[in-house]
Amino acid sequence: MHHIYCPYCEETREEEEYSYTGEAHIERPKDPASITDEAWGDYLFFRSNPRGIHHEMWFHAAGCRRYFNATRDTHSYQIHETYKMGELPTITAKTIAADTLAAQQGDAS
Amino acid sequence: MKKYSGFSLFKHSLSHHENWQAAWRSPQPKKQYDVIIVGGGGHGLATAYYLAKVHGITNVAVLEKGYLGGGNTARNTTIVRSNYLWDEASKLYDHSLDLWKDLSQDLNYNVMFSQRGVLNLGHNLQDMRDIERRVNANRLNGIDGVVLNTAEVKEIVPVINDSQDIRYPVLGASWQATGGVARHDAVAWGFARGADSFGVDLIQQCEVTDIVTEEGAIVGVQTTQGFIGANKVACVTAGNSGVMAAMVGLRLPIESRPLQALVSEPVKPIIDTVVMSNAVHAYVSQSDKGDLVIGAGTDSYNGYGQRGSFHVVEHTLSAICELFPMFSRVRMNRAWGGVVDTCPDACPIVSKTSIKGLYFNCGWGTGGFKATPGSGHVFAHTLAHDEAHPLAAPFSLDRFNTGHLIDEHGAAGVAH
Amino acid sequence: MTSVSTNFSAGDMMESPLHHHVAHTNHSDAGIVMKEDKFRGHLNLRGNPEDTAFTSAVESVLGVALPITANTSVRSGDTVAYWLCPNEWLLIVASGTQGQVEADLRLAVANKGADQHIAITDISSGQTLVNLSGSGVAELLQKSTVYDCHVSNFPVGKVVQTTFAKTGTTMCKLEDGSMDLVIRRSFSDYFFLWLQDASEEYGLQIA
Amino acid sequence: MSQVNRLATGGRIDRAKPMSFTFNGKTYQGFDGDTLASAMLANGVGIVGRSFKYSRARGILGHGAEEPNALMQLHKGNATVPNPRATQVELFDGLTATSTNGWPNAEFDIMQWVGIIGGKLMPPGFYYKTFMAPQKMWMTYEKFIRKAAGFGKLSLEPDPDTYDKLNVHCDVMVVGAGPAGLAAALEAGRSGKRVIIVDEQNEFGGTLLGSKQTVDGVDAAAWAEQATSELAGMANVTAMPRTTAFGYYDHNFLCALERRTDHIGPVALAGTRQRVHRIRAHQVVLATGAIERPLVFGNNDLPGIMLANSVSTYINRYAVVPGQRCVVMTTNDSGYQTALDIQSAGRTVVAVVDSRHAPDGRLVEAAKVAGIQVMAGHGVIEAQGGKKVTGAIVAPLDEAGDKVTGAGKTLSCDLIAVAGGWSPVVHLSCHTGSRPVWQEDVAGFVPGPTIQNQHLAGAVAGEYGLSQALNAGIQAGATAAGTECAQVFNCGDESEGAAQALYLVPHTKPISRAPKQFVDFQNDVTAAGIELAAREGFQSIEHVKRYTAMGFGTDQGKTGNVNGMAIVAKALNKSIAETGTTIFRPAYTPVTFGAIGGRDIGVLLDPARHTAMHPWHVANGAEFENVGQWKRPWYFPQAGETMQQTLNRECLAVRNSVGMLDASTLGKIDIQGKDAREFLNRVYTNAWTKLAPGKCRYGLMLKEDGMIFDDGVTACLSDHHFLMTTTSGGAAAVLAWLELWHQTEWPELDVYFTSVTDQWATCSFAGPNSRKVLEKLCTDVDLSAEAMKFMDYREGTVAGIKSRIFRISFTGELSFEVNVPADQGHYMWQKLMEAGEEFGITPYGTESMHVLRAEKGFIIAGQDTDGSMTPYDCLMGWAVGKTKTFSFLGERSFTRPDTARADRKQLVGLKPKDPTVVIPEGSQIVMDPNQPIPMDMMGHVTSSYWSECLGHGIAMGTVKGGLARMGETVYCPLADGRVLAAEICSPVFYDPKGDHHHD
Repeated sequence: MHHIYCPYCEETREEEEYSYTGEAHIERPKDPASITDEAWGDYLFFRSNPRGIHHEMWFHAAGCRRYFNATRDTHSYQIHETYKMGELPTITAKTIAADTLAAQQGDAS
Repeated sequence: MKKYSGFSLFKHSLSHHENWQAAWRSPQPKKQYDVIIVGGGGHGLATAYYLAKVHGITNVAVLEKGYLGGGNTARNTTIVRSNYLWDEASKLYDHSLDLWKDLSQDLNYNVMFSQRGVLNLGHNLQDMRDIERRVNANRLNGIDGVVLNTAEVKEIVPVINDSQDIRYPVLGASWQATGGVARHDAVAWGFARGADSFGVDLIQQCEVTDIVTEEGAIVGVQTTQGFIGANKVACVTAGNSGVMAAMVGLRLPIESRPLQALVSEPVKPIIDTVVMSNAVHAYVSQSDKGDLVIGAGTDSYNGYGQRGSFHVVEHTLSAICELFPMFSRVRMNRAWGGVVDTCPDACPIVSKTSIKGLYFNCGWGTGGFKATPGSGHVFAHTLAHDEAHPLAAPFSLDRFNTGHLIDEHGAAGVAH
Repeated sequence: MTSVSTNFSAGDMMESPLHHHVAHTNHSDAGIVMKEDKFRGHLNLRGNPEDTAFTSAVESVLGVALPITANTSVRSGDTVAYWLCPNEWLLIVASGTQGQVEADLRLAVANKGADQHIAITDISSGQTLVNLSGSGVAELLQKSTVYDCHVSNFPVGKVVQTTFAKTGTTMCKLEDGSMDLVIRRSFSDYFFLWLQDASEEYGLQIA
Repeated sequence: MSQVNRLATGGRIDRAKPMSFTFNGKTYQGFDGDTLASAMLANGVGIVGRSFKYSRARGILGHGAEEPNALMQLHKGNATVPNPRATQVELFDGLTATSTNGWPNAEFDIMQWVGIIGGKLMPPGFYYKTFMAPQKMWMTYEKFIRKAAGFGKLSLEPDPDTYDKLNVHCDVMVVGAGPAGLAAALEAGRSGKRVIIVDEQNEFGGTLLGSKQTVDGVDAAAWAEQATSELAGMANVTAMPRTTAFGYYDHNFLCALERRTDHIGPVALAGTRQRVHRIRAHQVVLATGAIERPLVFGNNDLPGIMLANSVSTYINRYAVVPGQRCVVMTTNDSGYQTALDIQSAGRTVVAVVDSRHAPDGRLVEAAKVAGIQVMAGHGVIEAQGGKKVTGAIVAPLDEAGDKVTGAGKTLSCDLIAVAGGWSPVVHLSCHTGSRPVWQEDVAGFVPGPTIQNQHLAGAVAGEYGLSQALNAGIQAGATAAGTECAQVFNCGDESEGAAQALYLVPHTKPISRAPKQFVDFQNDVTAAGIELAAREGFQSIEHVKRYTAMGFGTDQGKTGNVNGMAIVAKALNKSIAETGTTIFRPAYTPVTFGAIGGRDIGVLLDPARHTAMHPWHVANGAEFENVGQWKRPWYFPQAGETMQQTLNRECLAVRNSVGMLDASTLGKIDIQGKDAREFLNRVYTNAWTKLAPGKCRYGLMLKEDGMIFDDGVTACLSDHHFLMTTTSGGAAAVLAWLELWHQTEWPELDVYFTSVTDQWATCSFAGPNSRKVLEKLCTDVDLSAEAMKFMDYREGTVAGIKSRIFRISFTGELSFEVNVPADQGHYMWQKLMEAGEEFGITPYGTESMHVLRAEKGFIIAGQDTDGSMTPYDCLMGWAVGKTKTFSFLGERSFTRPDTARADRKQLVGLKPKDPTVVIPEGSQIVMDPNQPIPMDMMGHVTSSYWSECLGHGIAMGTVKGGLARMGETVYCPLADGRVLAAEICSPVFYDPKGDHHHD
């Protein structure tokens, strides 16, 4: 049962208020007519679906009715951050890997 | 392989069951195989079994990161049916149903396939139109099915709430008498034992960490037990398919979602058939142990956690109590989740890929268990011939680029 | 054809969403008191909160500044403004004045600058304002909404849009500790059925 | 019958409140404060049930949630509840219980002979190895197997009780009110934080209630009472006994079941029987304790063999000693406490049999001082007895506990108390995906690492001593509440001797030949069965679990799992840490379905949405159809009419005069902003740039895959203001869709969307006389055909109400829609009915609406389309703008190879060859009716009706390449054997030129 911070309502709210709306940062091709069927198919259906850090969209359906993004671990279900539409994540699989590495090195020293 | 029978049981009982042989070997991986199957679930094991049995390809390894049959095979509600809407899907599932009918004998392992019939309920006029459409399509494809009215449903399931004054009354149902349930673990173990008897190596606790290619062609896999070579690698990894694809830089039209199920405490038999309702998201049958086995809807988010959110279970159980008011006093014993690989058209992917020697069999979503023998059978053909089995051809990856989707949401829904 | 006329008295042109549930009580000391504040003017207002031309225009009409902090409200006499999202507010005004308020708002915004991107939508008939009070309200809300309505999390004046049973609501806490809820018209019969059921153990009075 | 095993004094029962109850038809007495189990034991009841597989006699093993045997059928009639454990049922006067298995009864069970004779043929997995031939016979075999299925029975009547839920929130949630939990809650409560503490039992205290220890010098039970009353006095603390936290979900969400009336009677007399608390906590303290492990030896399932800690609890808390002559078998010091308890209750302790060769703790010394015989380095290797234990065979063991090293002797006894060490209750900690880890020094699995805000206190973390638990509790409470605490408890319980880890007591015979050594009592899983599973290659602990059913019972392996896992590990030559544990899932203890469903049943299952005119429809006898959540009038039957007669009447009224439909359910979205047109251009297939104010246009909305998603008419109210309508079921999805594109892709467009579905009530009246009806009520709009054309929109006054008037038609007739604020919808409907009376205005429902639109060939999105139809497939290429500059949603998909195929399924009209026939909707279409099965299906019938005005059946359907097949004959083979022929035609059956609606 996720507990999700809505960056517009500025509060953490229950999962029941939200609906999940898929992978974030998939931009609509600027000129659909000029791209191949394959590229169009990729845009329509193909997803990264990682086991781990995922950037995804949620819709605050029962709240402010804003879409926003979340960086969530699809295995632990930990939500690392939520951020507004148009913004970029500050936490990614890469930054987490770097943090983990740094922590390990810290332990070692 | 020593044959199982009532006689063998009796014989072994005389020696206190001390002399049973292992159902399968636990071999060390060889350096090189003809085919590596990644994923030791029901589909992967069935693929190995049919590769060996039908195509004579036995230099095969099944690599399983955990234990055999430990993923969705172990977690589903075991429903078997073939009453899908579209020709492509119904023919594939019916092929599977045909294999189910003789599977215990074929494997010399009782998979307890029990054709106790499957009801798909309709609760509004559009449901009933869809049911008519689907059953008619099934009938003309030679798949059994009839449309029942409320009274006929009540006759088959006397405990169902047939009141027409409830929020979503039962208006009727489709009935596939040849559908039913099977013992999920036995299916995995039966295929495992069968494949092993042909010489297939079943290697557990062996996680594939990378798929190795050279010049666009498969050369093997990197695993927690070292590198293992093969020119053909078949990924049958269900919810983890996206993870496998990412190893070679591919994306799939798949999202992995939690799907929850639950069982009640065992009670004396009260319901003989499988009852499914897409409209209110509730599916129930009763096991031979007496548990009410109930499937819920998928959670909406991507999740590999093998668990979902409580409100999904709440939703399902309120629907169950509405359909079966006397179930209200029974108690939920255990709830769990699986990771289902859902496709945009609720149909599987049984396909070659852009990388030579790399194959995927995935995307079975919420309904993969029923397809286990059929999926393995057609996929083995695809692997053996490097060309899709005719029944598998419509399920290639390129349908997502051509637009030739086979939209089974109506029939598959969140159905199991 | 002859149709059955349903319960209209002459001149009774208006029916609020909870019209059919007349005042009564099922308990001498009811723990829940429900009062529908009928026919208030409800206006949905959209605009850019960072545009002072817009906010000052609105303030000039309402007499109070729009709440721009999340989940808050401002109140002045019969007028209350709820924050709904960073560019959306619900204005609840005196019954029958919504047309005038809308016109005034449009005029005020236009006067401040021609390019204002705003929207005002009259939704007075589409929803209703319901007040719940009484000793059982806190627990009734626990039965009905996933949001934490405890006083430590829900001070007076706070506005929250959330779930109410299987429908949604916008809630605002009043000075007297009671809760105002905005309920959509088409869900109002369901709302009432739920309320009746959930308040059974406390007693329900329709004021 | 007197309570033979009841002590005269002591315990937490109220001897002044005797209660009678029946078990298996016999009446007994107990006291207030008893559980059903303690009362049965007080009365000397031995056999409480039969085991699942072998039908062996079973007695009570434990005293709480761990009990595997004493499953009851409680109460009668519609109140009956299958399978609760007698150890968790509070006694009340008049309670009735029976065993769930055994025929004719549990005492003299016929099935036991099947177990005795057939047991050898039923090792784990025997099902898989037989009953295969012939395959068809499996269903027959299964019929007999199913006869033995299940424990208790369900009533066939509906549940008389109700259940509800509360959503609760807190800073600190404490699970378990034993010593650690109480200490944690006290500390957190004193900090002023919002605290919830729950415990499954009827009173707080846990092990303190059955203990003779002291806390800071105070009697343990008295300390528990003090702590409980201090908590009760804190306004910020919610303390809930009889409440089981059964599930721990992500982000610190827990579910707890409160049993509100089960201790009072079979059915709640007022209020709800049970309540689920849905708890969102900031911090969670798990103080769930530990469960004592039984010992695995031959015939260890005989009635009279009980957990030692349970024996102590029965003595100290319930004043019941369940035996006269007792042997205690232990692997650690705690068994000595039980021996002391038995002795001080005045019964005989035959011996304490300790597997350790040199036990030396405080309690060991105390037992010796008390004169109790201690047999160190020994084990009970086998129990003797039939329906009850009569003796224990005790033999010397080697130091490791692996082998019997000498001759055994039989100790006569009627009770064997077993103390096999402790298993922390890690269940809840597993629910969020954390794996327990084996901790050698506590000889148990403890909760593993987690990302939840979770704190552990007491025995759950392997801190078994009382002082340890209290001190861990108070620290956990402080940490969870963010405070600091210096308080330290002292219970004088240091100096315990080291425990021995003994998971299987060896026998003189090998496991496979020894008398059955039970591991999981409920599912009859034996050590031999586990060994066999390992032998057969089931080496993963999950495989063993699944092959043997270990841990699959209603107790989820609370007593048996660790012993079983250790036996597996040993069989595989691995450590327990290596083989690991299975994972526990919710629910900790079983939870009533009804409680999880809560109040969302019956009329509250799903909201029924009503329009403003709903009361009128009800009063006028409408039959209703569910459309999404809406209740829409389906048809308005009059006395004596069949449904078809009603439809004929309704349709003819529209065609010949005037009829009226409540169209309020259509979704309505108010769109404002200077870029509204551009936005519409992007989301609709057609062009909106030139639509003038006062005009309406039909629009098709596609998903990006090019398939029809929704449709509706949008009116231009002013240059920057539009009103969009959607299908009744699609409104929310369409609004979310518009917001999605606006918020994520095109935020630069100045446009706002607001739902006004509920704001406007819509009276749609159609027919040649519709203008006349409107003219009677509307005087400020020129409604003439010239002034207000088809697809025009006006604002005006109707019946004195400011209205929005649309001249649009879904019937093919002259038609108007009057939208008024919904407060006035009911009034407007009545006024229009009055005005139309002279024309015979006829209310009609969705079914006639479907017929009328089908006569005109208009589609219903969702009925004639199914998510696989493009506009072109529906012959609606006219609604696709070919020259729009922006590539509207879905356009690109048209040119995909499959979407561009000419032989796609296309929507066409179907005219039955036999004019009297109505082809059933959902019929499949073939070209050759004589083709053998499987037939080539060309499409299907999507809509089909009797058209009274045309005098024949009409249908629409999809046909592959249907457009090029006009005039061809197709066939619908029906299930009843009939084959209906139809001609492919234009779907516009009525008024193809459109004269009527343009009038």
